Amino acid sequence: MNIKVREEEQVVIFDISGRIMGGPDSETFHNLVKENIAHGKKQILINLGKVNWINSTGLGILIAGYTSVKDADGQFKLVNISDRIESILMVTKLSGIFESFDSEAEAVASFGS
Amino acid sequence: MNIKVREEEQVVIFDISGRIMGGPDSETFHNLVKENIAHGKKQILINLGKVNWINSTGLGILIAGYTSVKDADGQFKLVNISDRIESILMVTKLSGIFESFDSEAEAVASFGS
Amino acid sequence: MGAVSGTAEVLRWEIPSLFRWLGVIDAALQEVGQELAWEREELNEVSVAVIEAVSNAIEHGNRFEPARSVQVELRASGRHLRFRVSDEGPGFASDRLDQPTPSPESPEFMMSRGRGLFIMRDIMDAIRIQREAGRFVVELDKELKAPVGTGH
Amino acid sequence: MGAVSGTAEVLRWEIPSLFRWLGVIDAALQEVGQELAWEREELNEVSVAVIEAVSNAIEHGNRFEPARSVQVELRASGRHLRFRVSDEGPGFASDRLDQPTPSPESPEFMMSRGRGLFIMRDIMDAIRIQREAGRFVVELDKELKAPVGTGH
Ligand SMILES: Nc1ncnc2c1ncn2[C@@H]1O[C@H](COP(=O)(O)OP(=O)(O)O)[C@@H](O)[C@H]1O
Ligand SMILES: Nc1ncnc2c1ncn2[C@@H]1O[C@H](COP(=O)(O)OP(=O)(O)O)[C@@H](O)[C@H]1O
Repeated sequence: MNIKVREEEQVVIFDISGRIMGGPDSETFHNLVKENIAHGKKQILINLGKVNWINSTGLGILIAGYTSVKDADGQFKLVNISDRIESILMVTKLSGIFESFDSEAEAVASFGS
Repeated sequence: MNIKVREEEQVVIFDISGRIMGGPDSETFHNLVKENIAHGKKQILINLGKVNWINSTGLGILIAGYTSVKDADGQFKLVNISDRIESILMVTKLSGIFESFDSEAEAVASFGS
Repeated sequence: MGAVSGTAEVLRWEIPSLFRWLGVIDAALQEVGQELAWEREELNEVSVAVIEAVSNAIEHGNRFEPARSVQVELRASGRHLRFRVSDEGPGFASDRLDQPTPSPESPEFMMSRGRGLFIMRDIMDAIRIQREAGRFVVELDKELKAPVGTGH
Repeated sequence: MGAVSGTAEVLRWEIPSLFRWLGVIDAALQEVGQELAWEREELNEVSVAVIEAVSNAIEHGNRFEPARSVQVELRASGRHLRFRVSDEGPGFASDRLDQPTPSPESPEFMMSRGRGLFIMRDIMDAIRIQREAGRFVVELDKELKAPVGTGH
């Protein structure tokens, strides 16, 4: 897993690439989330466009991030979900938890609302 | 292996897709070549753009085609060779035999010359 | 040609116990699914379940010891698939498989770990565990809904 | 992490003896090469050689009998690769490996078959054949030129 962070109209976007499958990635991701929250940046968009796949340990990383942001009264959303990631979100019923979008523009516009 | 045949300015183009690895494909390909020669169509361009890979048995198919066309005083050329196919042509030194092009326009223009 | 009914096609893979090799299993599965013309959504689901089993074998079974192997076997007979994922670890008690999947309303739903077995069970038709020749084996069965195409 | 020097990473694949399964071996190889950060051209060459060995095992060794298996083993220790491709057939005499590769000037150069062994020999550093546990094994060694990267 690789993460690049950028900002777009008050929204912090994490561009993730590769595979999300737990291990040391977990801490890296969570630290980044916490750092942003500490700086008052609580609108976080996870761009999964370049993620091939994710296992349940990887899902756990997203869930932990979601929970931290939620607890800080922020918003944590997903964009560019491939059909493979959609599959695992559906099976786990997590698609009902994570707000997700097909395009970044749509996603960014949705924050704050 | 799948073959679609079309014509562009007197040049017969075989659009091949999938894998070229011998077996029944061999006869299909050779019959197509012979049919075209029989109809006086001896300028044949093999488009390998959608071929993932080829083994030596598949190479044999191309060689047999090349030889038939050559024997009929025609021309048999290749276009859109991926780096993987390039590898096998280099190792076998067949890159010195097959005239090949990066673009179809170039390839088509080269015939008759 | 589609799978000849009656006879199974058997494929096997073996990797060292590191997450980095999950991609090799996944790439092979995608290719098998395409070759056997599995419907895209079913391929996605089946590969999610198998990747979970292999992830568990790597982490809980072999504890990331690269010298220990994880083996995956697929038997495909027409629409019936049987995967066997094995590791060199102690395994787990079978009553773990009887626990219900937490519902979205329950407090455990947002747990960050502990989803793998539920995912496998929810996707596949049957999941069995057994010990065989010193290995711990998770066996996953799936009857594909979609008729299997020709693959060529 | 790159391969730990000294210890080998071992991966294995097994397929039924049909050309349709070559793609599974190839997909897995591409993934391994990427994971171990093999240089693109070397990955291309190595996979060409291995596909030849597997094609021969399917065709000449197992005569396309799907119930007979072709096994591929890769041991990667840093830059050193060893592939072992085995089948259930009679094999061939080792003097076949001593024949020189036809030069572009020779009349045999345009032969449509008979290139596989030459390709393997020209790409790999060493090729050996042996019988082991009832199987015919082609062993292919290759020392990668390019330093192996980190893979992540
Ligand atoms: N192959 C295995 N070997 C040993 N224990 C396992 C294996 N697979 C699963 N388990 C046990 O079952 C538990 C639940 O697994 P799972 O539902 O996949 O969630 P997680 O991997 O997040 O803990 C694991 O924590 C482990 O104790
Ligand atoms: N695995 C094998 N088992 C038995 N014979 C083999 C095997 N591999 C190669 N051979 C023999 O060596 C010959 C040359 O093989 P190769 O150079 O790959 O060319 P081709 O496959 O086109 O004949 C084959 O025709 C076959 O007789």
